Order: sequence, then C-alpha cells, then structure tokens
Amino acid sequence: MHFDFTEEQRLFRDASRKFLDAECPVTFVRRMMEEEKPFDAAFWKKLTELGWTGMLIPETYGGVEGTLTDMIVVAEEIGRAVMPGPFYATAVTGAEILSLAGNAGQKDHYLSRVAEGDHLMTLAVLESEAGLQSSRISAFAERGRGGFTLNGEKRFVPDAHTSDTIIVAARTCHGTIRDRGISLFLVDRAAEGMRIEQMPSVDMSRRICRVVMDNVIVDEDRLLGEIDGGWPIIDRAMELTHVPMCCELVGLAEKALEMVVEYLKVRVQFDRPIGTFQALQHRCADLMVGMELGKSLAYYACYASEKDLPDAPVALAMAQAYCSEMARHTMSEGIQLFGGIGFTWEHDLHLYQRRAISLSLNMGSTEEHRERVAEAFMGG
Amino acid sequence: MHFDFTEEQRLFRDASRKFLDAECPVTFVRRMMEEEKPFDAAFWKKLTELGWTGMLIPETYGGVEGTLTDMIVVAEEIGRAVMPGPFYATAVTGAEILSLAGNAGQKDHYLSRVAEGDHLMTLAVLESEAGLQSSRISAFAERGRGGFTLNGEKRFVPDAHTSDTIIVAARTCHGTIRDRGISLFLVDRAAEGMRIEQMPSVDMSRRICRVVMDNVIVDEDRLLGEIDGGWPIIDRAMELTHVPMCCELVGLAEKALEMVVEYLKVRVQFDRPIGTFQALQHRCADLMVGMELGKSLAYYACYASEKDLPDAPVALAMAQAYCSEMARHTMSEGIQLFGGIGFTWEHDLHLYQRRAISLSLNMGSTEEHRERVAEAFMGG
Amino acid sequence: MDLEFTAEEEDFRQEVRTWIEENLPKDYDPDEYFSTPDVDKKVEIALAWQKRLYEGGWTGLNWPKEYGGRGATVIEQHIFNEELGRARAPMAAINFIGVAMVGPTLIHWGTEEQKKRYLPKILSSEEIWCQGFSEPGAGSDLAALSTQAVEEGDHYVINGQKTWTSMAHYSHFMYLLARTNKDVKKHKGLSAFAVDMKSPGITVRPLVQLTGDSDFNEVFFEDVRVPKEQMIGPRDQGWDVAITTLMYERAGMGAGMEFEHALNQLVSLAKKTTRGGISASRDPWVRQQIAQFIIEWNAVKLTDLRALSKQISGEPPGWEGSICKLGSSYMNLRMTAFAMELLGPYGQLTRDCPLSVDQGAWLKQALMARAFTIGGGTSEIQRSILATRALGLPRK
Amino acid sequence: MDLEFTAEEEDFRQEVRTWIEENLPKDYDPDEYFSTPDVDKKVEIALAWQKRLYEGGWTGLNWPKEYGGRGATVIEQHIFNEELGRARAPMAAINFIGVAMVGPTLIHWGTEEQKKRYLPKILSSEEIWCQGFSEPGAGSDLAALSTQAVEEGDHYVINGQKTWTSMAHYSHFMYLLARTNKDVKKHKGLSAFAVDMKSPGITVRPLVQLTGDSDFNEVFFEDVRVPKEQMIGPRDQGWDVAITTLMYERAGMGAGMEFEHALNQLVSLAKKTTRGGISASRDPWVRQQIAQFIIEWNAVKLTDLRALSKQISGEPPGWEGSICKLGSSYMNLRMTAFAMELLGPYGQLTRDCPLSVDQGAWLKQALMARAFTIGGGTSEIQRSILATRALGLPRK
Repeated sequence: MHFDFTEEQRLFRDASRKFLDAECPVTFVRRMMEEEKPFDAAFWKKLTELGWTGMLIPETYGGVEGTLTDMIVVAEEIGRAVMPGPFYATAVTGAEILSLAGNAGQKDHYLSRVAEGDHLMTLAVLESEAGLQSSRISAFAERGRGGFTLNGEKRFVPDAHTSDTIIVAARTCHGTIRDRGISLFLVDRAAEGMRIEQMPSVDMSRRICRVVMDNVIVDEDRLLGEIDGGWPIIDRAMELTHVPMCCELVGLAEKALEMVVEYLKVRVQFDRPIGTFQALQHRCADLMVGMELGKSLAYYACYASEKDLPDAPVALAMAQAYCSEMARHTMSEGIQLFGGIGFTWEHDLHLYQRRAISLSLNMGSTEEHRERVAEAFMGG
Repeated sequence: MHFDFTEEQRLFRDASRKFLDAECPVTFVRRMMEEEKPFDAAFWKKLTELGWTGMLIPETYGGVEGTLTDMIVVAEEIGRAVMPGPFYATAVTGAEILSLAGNAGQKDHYLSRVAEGDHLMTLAVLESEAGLQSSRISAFAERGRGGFTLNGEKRFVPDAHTSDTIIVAARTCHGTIRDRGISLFLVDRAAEGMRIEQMPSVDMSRRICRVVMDNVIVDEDRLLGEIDGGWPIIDRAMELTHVPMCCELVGLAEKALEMVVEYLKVRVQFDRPIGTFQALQHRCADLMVGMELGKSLAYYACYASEKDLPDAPVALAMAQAYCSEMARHTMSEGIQLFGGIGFTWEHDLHLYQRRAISLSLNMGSTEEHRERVAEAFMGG
Repeated sequence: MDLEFTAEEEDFRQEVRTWIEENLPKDYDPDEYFSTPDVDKKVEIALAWQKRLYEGGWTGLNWPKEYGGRGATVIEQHIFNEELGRARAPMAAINFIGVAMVGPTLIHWGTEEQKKRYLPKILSSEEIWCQGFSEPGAGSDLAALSTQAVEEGDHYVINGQKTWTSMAHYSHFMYLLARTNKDVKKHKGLSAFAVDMKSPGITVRPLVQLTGDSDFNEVFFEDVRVPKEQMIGPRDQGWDVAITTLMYERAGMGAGMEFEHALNQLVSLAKKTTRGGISASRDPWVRQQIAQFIIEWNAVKLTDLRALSKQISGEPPGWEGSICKLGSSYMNLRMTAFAMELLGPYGQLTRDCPLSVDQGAWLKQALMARAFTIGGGTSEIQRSILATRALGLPRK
Repeated sequence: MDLEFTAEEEDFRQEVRTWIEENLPKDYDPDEYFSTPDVDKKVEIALAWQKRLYEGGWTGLNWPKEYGGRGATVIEQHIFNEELGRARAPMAAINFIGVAMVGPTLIHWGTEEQKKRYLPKILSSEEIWCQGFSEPGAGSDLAALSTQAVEEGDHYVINGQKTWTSMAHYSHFMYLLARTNKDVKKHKGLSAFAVDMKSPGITVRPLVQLTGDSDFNEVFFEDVRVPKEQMIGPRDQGWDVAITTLMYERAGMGAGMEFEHALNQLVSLAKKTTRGGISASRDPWVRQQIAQFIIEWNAVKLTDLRALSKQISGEPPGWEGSICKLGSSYMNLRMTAFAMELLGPYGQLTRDCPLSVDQGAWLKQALMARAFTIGGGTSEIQRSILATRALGLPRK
C-alpha cells in the first residue's frame, strides 16, 4: 500500500523537471506558438533520448517499457512547463494502439520508429458530432481488391499535420451490434486524397486538425487489428491517453497556483504584500484543496487503468470531470488574483489557461463524465 | 417610475417594525414555539387593529383595501421578527380566494369576520405527492342531494389546526381538460369526519397540518366559486400568497445579515474584532449582494402580480427560486460566521434558519421554479 | 411601486428609438462590431456614430443646457441608454471618458477658460480623451500612484507611467492624475491635469490582452511639460477631483445589455446543440443552469432599476452599483464557462476556424469574462466597499 | 503506486471484520443509533461497545505494547477504522478523547505515576475523559483562553468556564488547559491538567445545539482545587502539550464513513422520489449533482489514502488533514441541502412526524452540516493554515 510515486519515479520527476526547465522554458513555448507547426525536431530528439516517446513501448522494440505511472510523472511535468507540440498522440495513443492491435510486422515497423523518435502518429476518431461513441462514426472504409477506400471527415485530430501516420477509425460495416463495425487503418499523412487543415484553437502551442479523406486507398496490410473490432481498442487507448491528460491538468494547476502564490508574496498594495489579505489567502487555500483532490482522483485513475481494474472507466470519468473543472477554475481564479497583469498577453498564465481549456474540452464535457459516474452508481 | 415603497409605505413599515419590536420580541416567538398551538388571541387582535388581517379585504367588508405592496411591507417585517403563528393563510390566501370566487353572501360572512379578526381560514391543496399541479389532486367531492361528500387527505396545510374554516380543493369531475374539474369548498374545521393532525416540522413557530376527510358532508352553499372551476382561483391565490412569502424570506435574510454584522463588530479573536478579517468581510458582502438581488426579484414579482401582468408567474418563479436559495444560504453562512455560538439553541439565528427552510420548501423546490423560468424563455 | 413610464417618457423613448433606427448605418453589423479584434475599424465605426449622435443632439444628454447639453432627466438618460443597448449600437467607449467623466468633472471643478476650451469639442467628439489613473504599481490601491508632476516655472513636468489606458493612441487629451506632493499622506498629494497627448515625451504602447486583442495601452511620460493652467481643480486636491469623476462613472447598462444579448445567444446555442439527436435545450441540467443565469441577470437589471428610482427621487445613491457589478460579472463568468461545456470540443475553436460555432464568440467571451471582474474596480474591491462602507464592518 | 494490501494485512482485515460481526450486538441498529436524539441511550450503547472492544483487545491499537496497547501499524489502524465504519459500529466518541488524545499525550508528557494511574483505566473505558480547551472567548483563537489556574500551596485553584465540552457529564476526568501565567505572550502562559470531574466547584451544564439535541456541555469552575501532581507536562508549557494532543487528533474516517453512508442514502432517496410518475434518479439535473458529490467524496477518500501512504513511509505529514476536512464538510453541506430540495415540502418534517421521509434524517443532517465546518477547527482556520503554512503566504 503506497499511493504515491516510488522513489525512482520521484528522481525521474526531478530529472524531468530539470530537463524541461532547461529545454522548454516559456520562451520556447511562445516561439512554438508562433510557428506554422509547433514542432521542433531537435526538442523531439531530446525527448526521445530521455525515453519519453518510448515510455510505453516494449523493450523488444527499443522502448523503455515503463508503466502508465511513469507516463503521468512526465505528464504532470509537461503541464507544469506547458510543453508545446505533439506528444500523447504518438507516445501514448499511437504506441498503445499498436501494442494492443498491431501484428508483429506492424509493431516492428512502427513501434521501433516511434521509440527512436523517427515517426509521429495520431488517432483520428471524432467527427462532426464530437463525442467518443462508436455510433457517431460515419467515415467509411469500403473493402475492395487488396485494400480499402476511405471516405469521410475527421475533426479534432491532435497533431495530424505533423504526424507521419494517421490511424483512422472508420466504419467497415453497418452492423447493429453495439460498438462493432469500426476498423482501424494506418494511413500515411501524405496519401493521395488526404486533406489536412489545422483547426485554429485556443491553444496555439498544440494543434488540432480536420482530416478529410476523399477516396483514400489503403492496402490490406494497413488494417490494424481485426476488421470491425476496432472500437474496444480505441476505447482502451483513449482511456490510457486521457489518464495522463488529467495529470497534465493537475500539473498545470499546480504550477499556476505556485505562480499566484509567489506573486501575492511580492505584490504590494495598500502598503503590504497582497498575500497578507485574508480573502486572497483563503481563495488560494481553496485552489490548493481543489488541486490536491484532483491529483488524488487522477492518480487513482492511473492506478485503476494501469491495472485494468473494473472501475477504471468510472475512476477516469471522475478524474476527467473534476480535473477539467478544477484546472479551468484555477486559471480563471489565478487571473483574478494576479489582477490586471494576469490579463495581459505578456503574462504567462494565459498559456496555462489556454492549455487547460483545450486539454479538458478535447476529453469531452464534464456533463458526459459525470453522467458516466451517475450511471455507475445509480444505474441508467 | 418608482421601483420602491412609497413614502406612506415607508412610514407604515417603520410603524410595523416598531409594533413587532414591542409586541413580538424573540421571547414571544420562543414562547409560541413551545405552545401546542402557536396562536395568541391577544396578539391576533392587535394585528387586526393594525389592519393587517384586513389588508387585502375591500372596505365594504371592513377591510383596509390595501395593495399587495402594502402586504409585502408587512411580510418583510414579519420575516425580520420571525413572527410566529398563522397569518398568510387567513390574511392573504383566504381573503383573496373569497374576494375572487365568493358570492355576495360568502364574502359578507367570511371577509368581514376575517377583517375583524374573528375568523381564521386556510387552504388545503397539496396531497401526498406535494406539488402545486391540478393533476395531483385526488381528494374527491361527490355531489349528492343538497350538498357534497368529501373524502381524501390533504398535507402541508398551513395552520389548519387553528383555522375556523378550511377551504378544501377537491376533484368534482374526472375530466381530461387541463386544470378543470377541481372545486373549492368552505369546510368547518370541526365538521364531522374532519381529522386534523399537526405535521411536526422544522419551524415550530408556524405549523402545518395533515387534514383527513372521511365522508365530510358540506352543504351546497359552501361551494366556493364555480363547480369544476376552482384551479385558476387556487393558482392566483397561491401566486398572491407566495409573493409575500418571498418578501418574508428577504426580511429574514436582511435581519440575519444585520445580526451577523453586529456580532462581527464586537467579537474579538486574535486581539481584534473578527469583522476586520477580510475573508469574513467578503463573505458578508456576498450575502448582502444575494439579499439585495433577491429583494429586487421579490419586489418585481409583487409588482407584476399586483398588476396581473402576463409575466407575473415567471417573475414569481424567479423570486421563489432565488429567494429560497438565498435565504437558506444566508442562514447557513450566518451560522458559520457566528461560529460555535451560532450553533446553539439559545442563539436566535436558528429560528431564522428554521423559518427560511420551511417557508421556502412550502413553496416547492427551486428546481420546479427554475423549470418554469426555463419554459418561459426556452420553451418546453 | 410603479414601473411604468409616463406618456412623455414613452414618447421620448419612441423618439430615441426612431432616431436610432433611422441613423444607425445600414451596413452596421453588431455581431461583427462586438466580436472583431480589429480595433482601428471598431474605433472608426464608434467615432462615426458618436458624430452622428452629436449632430442629432444626443451627446451630453445629462449636461446642463448652458454647456451644450440637453439637461435630460435621469430617466431620459436611462431610456436613452436602454434604447442604445436594445439596438446594440456601437459602444460609447471612444468618447465615454470625455462625455461621461471629464465633462462633468470640468463643469464641477474647471475654470471658465477650461470649460470654454474643452467642453464643446468633447461634445462634438472632435477631441477624444483618455484617462490616466491606473499604474503598474497602483491598481486597486489608486492612491499609491507614483507618476510625478514637478513644478517648474509656469509648467509642471511629468514623469512616470500609466497603464490600462483605453483609447490612448486615438486621444487628443489625457485626464491625468499625478503626484505633486510626496510629503503628505499618499492620497493628499495628488493633482489632476489635462495633458495634450501630442506633448513631447509621451509614448503610447499598446497593451496586448490575453485574448490577443489590444483594447488598452501603456503610456510613458518622460519630462512632459504641462502648462499650469491645465491643472484641473486646486493643487493637491486631485483625489477629490477624481472622486467626483468616479461618481459619474456609473456602470452603464450598455455593457450590461451585451450580457443580455449573450444570454439570448446561449438559449439559441442550447437549442441548436444536439447530443445523440436530442437538443441540449431539453436537458434538465442545461435548462436549470440557463434558468439560473436568466434569474440572476433579471435580478441585476431590477436592482439597477431600484438604483435609478433612488436617483430619480434625489435620494443618496445606495450600493446598487457594486451589487450589480458583482452580480452581473459573476453571472457572466459562469455563463461563459457553461457555454464552453455545452460546446464540448468545439468550445476551443477560435474565430479563424471555419468550423467554430458562433464565430468563436463563446471562447472569446469566456477569456474576456475576467475583464469584468478585474476592470472598473476588482470584485475584491467591490466586496471590501460593501463590507466596510455599506455594512460598516471595521477596517482595522 | 500500489493500493493493494499485503496478504497479512488482508488477513488482519478479515480478522477485524469477523470479530465485529460476531461482537456487534444483534439488536444494534445503526440508523437508529446515528439519528436518535437520546444522548443517554447513545452513550450507553457506545460505552458497552467500547468495553466489548477492550475485552477483545482492540482499544489503544496504536499504543505501545508496554502501556497495554497493541503497537499496531498505521495501516492496521486504518484497516480497523475502515471496518468499524463499514459496519457503522457505534462511534468511539465516548472514549475517543481518552484513547486517542489523552493517552498518547500522557505517554509523551506524563510522569510515571500519571501513566500508571490513568492509562489502564482509559483503555478499559472505566474512566472517561473529556477535553477542556474551548472557551466562550477562545474558539478559533485558543491561546486567548482565560480560565485561570492559580498556585496555592500544593494545589492549583481553577476558575473559569469551558464550552463545547463533549461528554462532560459522563466523564471522570477533564484534560484541561488553563492559564498559569498572565505576564507572558498569551500562548506561553498555559498549563495542562488532569482534573477530577467530581471535584467541588465544577458545574456541568448541557449546551443545547440548534438541532435541539445536546451533545455538548458548558463546564464552570469555581475555586476548583487540583493537586499539583495532576499537572501534565511542565508548568507554562501547556501549549506544547496541547499541540502534541492535536497532532494525534487525526480526523478519523469514522465520521467520514457516515458521509459515505449518507451518499448511498441519497441515491436511494433519488430512486424512491417520484415527480409526476418519474423517478428523480432519472432526472439529469439530479444525476449530475449526485455524481458531483460522489466524485468529491471519492477525491477525499483517495486524498486520505495519500496521507496514509505518507504516514506509512514515515514522511512528515502533509496538509491532507485540512484538505480532507474542507473537502468533505463542504460536500456534506451541499449534499444535505440538495437532499432538502429533492424532498420538497417533505424536507421540513422532523423525526416526530409519521409522514417524514427517512425519519427526518435529512433535515437533521442539513442542520448538523455546519457542525463539520465549525467544529474541529473552522473551515476558515483550515484555510488560513493552508494559506500560511502550506503555501507560505505571509501572515502580516
């Protein structure tokens, strides 16, 4: 019974923080925000050297075969540094999908490249009615001779514009059995008929895209996993992806609160540091309570998901609902506590706020998450 | 354009406050709480002399023919003094129902007695599924020769045990037309077959009752208004009753906040009055904001209802939803701000809390009120 | 209690409404106006509108007739503002400081020369004013400002920095508050000035907000010389002059009407948002929350009417200003956050994204929401005012 | 990260569970026990249970074996508390002060004589202790207490008043904090005593809470003589002694388990409440709110586990105690208020009303909710602790 990081994980956390402090200062974040693509090959190379991209990849394929907990150690630090650019789509979603569903050849091909930092991936699931349900998938893959023809439109695809491979979830059968009929395809970003457009969003340091497929032809060997059996894979991969995202929200909030507290110690108004004003003190205390409670939920979601416990989906829903609101609320309150200066572009807090907004909304709405909790405890 | 009490109403308010300060100190409230029936004939006589019981009764019947606004002047003061015993059931609901639906003989008989303070009344509507909808009425009045036979059970009937006449809403027809089929009957409390039991509740200074009717026979001339046409009368009478109840909630909150503020000025901890602590100051400010916003909504509900404007029901729903939560929240926060002493029986705040709870819940749940607002602005 | 307007007032309302309908440019698009990040264009539209208002005789409604105003009653002003809000006319921001704040202050404190020199051009929008109060080190604690005005012959020499100055680089004059005396209690040593923005030594730098837009500026003063006769009110009494000004800065319901507009938009959003084929507007969770926002907004509007009634009766103003500001800004904060939830992943899209809903207006409003709880006296300051002045809790 | 218990720990849990099942009186009704206003009966049940626990060797779980304890690990204590909560066994309140607070304090500060005299009878529940800290003028500001202990020969003479003393009239001893020195800083002049409650001059008066029940007392001291050897710890070091005690007063999850029980009851209430023929549990508004309470409660429980993990590793305690108290009491406040809404008019009915739902438990819990945000260090004090000690914000 030890509900906390291990000693090694702490050392790893300290090293990660040191690395990001040095290699990912906020000037780097701001520079990436201005780029057409917020991807820096040299930086990615360094992440690879640290083993981050291969964290969840078996050693056989050159990965470090770490645990999901190791990954959240990183995710918290990513949040604290508002690290820009692609990461989870390749290092978590992509790596996990391949591990779960790939055949030997696919694993060998993709996983080792990912671990080496030579290949970026993403998963394209959501469509116009953005919701993580199989029933909302209408992109279609028509089976033909030796392959499939894909048509449809995907939205909110993280980092599609920098990914080498886009794993597309498409319907292969209009079956009526729940969650059946969806298949996964490994599609080259540059394949003919693929059109990728960025969807300009609040978080300029991490991008989402629209992917339009117009008669995209993929070979049979690019089918990933069983035909019609893709949804459970997606479900599990998204669970594993959303866990570190919750932890990133915690990291964002933790750092934002630290920034606020430091400011309140030095900002003087009415002849004393405003941190001595009790109303502000209590607001900070409430933020701390929220952050710590959120952390507990996120850690447990990680534990439950790592062990694949039956309550993992509910544990995740709790973390998603709570951490999403908590992180956004922390940023909003943080700006208030900073006052005017917090409302400026030059102040860094809005970078955290932007990340918190997009990160949380990309997981869905808190109403959905709470409904899953209600269903678990109260029935339908 | 003058959205406030008139000069006369202010004078009336001051006089009313003075009267209640003198005649209804909290010792009187506490004494009434201990009584089997919290009704004091001498006190009622004084209310009569002030014209309170005849406030909404035409001069023809000995009333003062005041407005609903005059009534809310009183209601706010009633709240400030947590005035015990029956009042609205007779002076508002009873008086209005008779005025709206009574024939000349009934008006003459009942209204003049009410104005003189010789007769107490109440309305029995709610049943087991307590909700103010005609569809929830199942008490039945069977028409027979020269009269009706009533059977059924009523709950949450205010002051039934001290009322001379209980106006019963009963079904007279199993019609399908919405809100039709309900009739009103003037039933003697002591009529054969009437059983009245108090329903012990949180507010001991004002009581609610269960009324069981077992073959109660009422004469034809006790039918009040048109047969089957009672519901619109009930609707309007309850609207007119709930308006002052919202204002009483405001009065309760206003006085509670004053009590809190006075205490914070004198209570010393850590070598200074706790009212200097900014966190507590801001909590008080928030309570003031709530109280004032609630007051505005309650006043407008009064205005709209008095003028019978089309938006009167929505205006009331807004006031009910807001003032109910506001008053209960004010009491809860007030207890917190008083600390331990506020949690004792000897401290008066819980009398206000008890009144706020029962007064608001007797109007229904805030969820219902908000739903009426949603319906008005968003449709069904 | 009487919420009706007299026949004359209703006539006045009709007159205003008709005039606005006839004079608001045909190509004016309020949605575009309120959401565009293009400040220049916004200012241009607002300025043109201000001039049109002036030609129609609608500026300085509450100014005395002798100074070119209309001597309108409080209620007429209210009606006028309501109608502007109803039509979602361009905001008065461009000339608000001149007409609503500097004008009345000059009428109260100015010399005859100052009145003659400045008032007519304020009314006509020929000269735009900005306000130089806030500083980086003096936000909530205005009296702590450190910009200095040192006497030198027949001038004062100004050094220092102002911030959150709206419209500075469109302005001809700044109504400046600066320190003229360091040896007294901090709010006793201030003076007010009319500063020509073309004076050498003034640098205006746009201040970019977290939204990426730039509605404000920083203004730097380096040995800026201001003739003595441009001091407003007596020396070292700038605090009193500023108090007069702030009393005129009544939180107009103009901005408030934008909240009402947003509420209506929220209802539309709920209706057009479907989840699993069902409109979100039928979900009790959604209905309850929107109803709550509507209730709170109505409570604010009604409270503002109560304040108006006091004003009409000539009663001393209550604390309704702070109450309405706290109530409406808090409602707006939650309303915009709720809209983001309703939008789900679409909530993050900006105006530039063709797939964004309502042109990304909700995201922008969610980001802007803190402007209303920080600007114009933070919520914390409002609460402290209510606690200590309205409720009489002890300061120390 | 590892939330599993070892096989030995699971065995221990099984042992505890079996023992509780076999020993909890067959006629024990937890609903009745937790809702009855009859304090005498409650105390009787709790005392009998404490004695049964003692006979089973389950009291003083964490006390060193040499003092009759079990020397249990932190994790065993946790498991033991969880199982008591799971079974909704009678609360340890009656002897909590003795076993959980006075015992460890005496082990730390007491003389050999004191240990020998008091510890065994604390364990056996033969002697019940109450705690005399709070005073009418010293609530949040404990150091301001004014009860005096004046030296007179071989005694101290006590004068003053204590309040919010639970179980005082069932107690044999009071663990008292009193002022022995007025001439030093206020927290430097206190001393701790063991006071025989039968001493002449002590008057115990029940303090009726706003619920009408009486779980606490006021205790008055008039020239009460306490032999010098009953001072606990050195003279004028009472503050340090008290700090030791408060460190042991870990907010046990026992009370917390009642919150969990209430949450389960709330789900049942929603299921059985129908409005217009439809179960309230199907209303998204109801579902969302209950889900939120469940989430917050789980967050508190998990945070407590994080604290436990620190304790196990021998790390210095974090601020989880304050966090859990704030989080759970706030959840409980809203949960009970929500239950009242769900009940509508039925929410106001008391236990005495035959028509009340769940025997009026929700009303009582709604009224009691503030006990958790005021008692055991108000929420305000908890927030100040977090702000100044955990976050390091400056006090002055």
